[in-house]
Amino acid sequence: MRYALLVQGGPYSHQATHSALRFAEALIRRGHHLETVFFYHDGVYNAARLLAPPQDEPHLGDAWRRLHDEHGTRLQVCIAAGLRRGLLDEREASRHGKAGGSLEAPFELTGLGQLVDAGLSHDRLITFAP
Amino acid sequence: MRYALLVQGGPYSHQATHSALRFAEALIRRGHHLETVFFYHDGVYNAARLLAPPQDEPHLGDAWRRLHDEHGTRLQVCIAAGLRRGLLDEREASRHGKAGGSLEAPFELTGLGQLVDAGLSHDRLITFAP
Amino acid sequence: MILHILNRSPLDSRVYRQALTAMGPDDRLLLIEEGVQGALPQMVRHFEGLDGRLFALREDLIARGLEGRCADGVLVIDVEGFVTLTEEADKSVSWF
Amino acid sequence: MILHILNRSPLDSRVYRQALTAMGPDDRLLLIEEGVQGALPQMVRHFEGLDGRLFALREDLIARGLEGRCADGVLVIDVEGFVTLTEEADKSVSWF
Amino acid sequence: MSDESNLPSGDLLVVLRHGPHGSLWLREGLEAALVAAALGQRVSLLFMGPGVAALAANQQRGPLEQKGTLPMLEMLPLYEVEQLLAVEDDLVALGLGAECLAVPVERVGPAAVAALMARHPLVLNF
Amino acid sequence: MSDESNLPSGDLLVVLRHGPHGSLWLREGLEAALVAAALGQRVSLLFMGPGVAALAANQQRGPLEQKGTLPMLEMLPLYEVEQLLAVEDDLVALGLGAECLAVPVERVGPAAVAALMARHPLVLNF
Repeated sequence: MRYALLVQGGPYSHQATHSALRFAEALIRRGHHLETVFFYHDGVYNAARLLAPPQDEPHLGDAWRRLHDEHGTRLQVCIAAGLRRGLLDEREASRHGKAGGSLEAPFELTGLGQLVDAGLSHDRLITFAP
Repeated sequence: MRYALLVQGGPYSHQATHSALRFAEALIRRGHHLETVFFYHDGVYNAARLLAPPQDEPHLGDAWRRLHDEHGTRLQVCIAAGLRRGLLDEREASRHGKAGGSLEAPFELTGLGQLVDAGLSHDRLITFAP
Repeated sequence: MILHILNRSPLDSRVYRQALTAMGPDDRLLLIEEGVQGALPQMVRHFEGLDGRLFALREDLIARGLEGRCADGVLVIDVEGFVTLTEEADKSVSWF
Repeated sequence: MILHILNRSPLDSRVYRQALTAMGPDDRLLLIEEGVQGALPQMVRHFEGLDGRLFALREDLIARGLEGRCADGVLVIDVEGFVTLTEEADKSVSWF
Repeated sequence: MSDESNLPSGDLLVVLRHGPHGSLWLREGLEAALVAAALGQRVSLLFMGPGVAALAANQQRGPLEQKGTLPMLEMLPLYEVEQLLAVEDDLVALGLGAECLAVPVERVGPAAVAALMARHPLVLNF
Repeated sequence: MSDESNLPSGDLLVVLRHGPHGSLWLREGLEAALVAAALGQRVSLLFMGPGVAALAANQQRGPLEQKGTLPMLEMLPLYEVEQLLAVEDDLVALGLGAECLAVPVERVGPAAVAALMARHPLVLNF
């Protein structure tokens, strides 16, 4: 089946991200496809370029990137939710007169329409929230 | 009296930041001194350099900077809580092999000892949490 | 005397019970943010026994369209009054 | 059939009541994260009437030292079982 | 109160469980509903728990003069989101009679909540 | 259970109300307690609500192999944090008898909570 995940909790602050990643690995092991992860509400903080957890903690940003690299999972970040929380790519940052972005590929800023689309076009949407 | 505020909620996500800023203005109007604001837990996100709220929303980062500029309030961000959430100043970013920081003065990364110190040495510590 | 500050609605949170457990006989409780829902006549029974010690923040009531609808006995204060409560208390404890 | 997913402990949250209200007669409820506290014998009364439809996530029980301590009738599943539940349900709804 | 046979069906049910001003849940939930409606989906809104407070009349600006979510509610009909439902018990708990509401809403009993979940292929909880 | 006259006083009371693994509240609360103790402050810890779950024996690594908070609890005596208290009612609610606890803790009745608040000039709630 084609799965989408909706992640609404920030990394580390709540288990939502850990739970979502664990679920992602399990559904792939069972032969499903994780096509889309949509980050909304505080979930957008998962895309922060500078996450620097202690060595004995999992690097949650790298874990998402690995899903993208190995399984082609799209990592979509709601642009409105990101802007008001300080998550901008290079282009949005310069549009707001700031140097450098706080979010990098493979995370991509996108509209909420992508969430609705994923929810209706994928076989399953599972939400992980704080 | 000498006040300290402890802010534990991220900007916009929860009212904690709005409530803290409203309380800060009121205590200053009443003739008290707001010496320290300590950002912990998701409160550290208040220090994000690139916050870009819509025009009709208050810019919470600027509101904190104004308190610093006009009243000398120290804006202290817990370094451990910040690192694991991607909030690093230029120096910490380069120590982690990354270019550019996500946090700028007058916000300063500092240890939890400063929270304990503020809590015990100021007359009042008021917590605003999500 | 301690000022306890609660920002959760009793409709979906049981944290108010933690705050009540922690209150001494002279302590005060201030409802802010979503917590002001607890000041409504239909909800105030959760805070029985706090006569004269239960406060709600006027600005948060106004923003929610709830001003003038608090139960009898709830003391409505504005943010300056909130500061005064923190002056009068030895310390404050926030419940969330 | 809908899979409902709850991640709050009944000890400090009333959100479990929202989930119960939303459940149809064949719907299932999976307790994860802090929600697994609800699977303990002292807490499971909050979920009366869900015989055979109340699940708890094994990995979250283990992490908390609670494995083997669930009430009779709670179906303990691992994360692969969680995926299976989502396959079997038409959709899922998360309560937080 | 409507009985179950009159309940709407649609593509998306957005459940709003948080009040105005206290957090972004309500605003971000309404944004999702508006975007889905703008894309031509049939959207129903269900207010439950503290979320029914979103419907109160006379809401004002927030602690730092934010405009709140009432203007978004008033925009819903323009996007053809006309199915607004709220759980009767929660309205009663907050003393929100019809005269206290900013927008018209269908009051539903607890049993209708499960029926609404079943009638929409996608449910988003905020 | 101790009666009130035996309760500790100190400089700082840290109240831990969230369980392990579910969020950072417990870890960040414990970090605050350890730092305060390292700075020479007398610290008392009170576990209440779901936070009493932090005391359970046999906790294991988290969903992505994180090590959890039990190692931090075991470090407390090294920092001379020896006043660990937990609300009896909440321990009972989670079925945590003495044989189920990872570290020794003083079980206190609800009335002790207010007394503890009064006996510490600074209270931090997590």
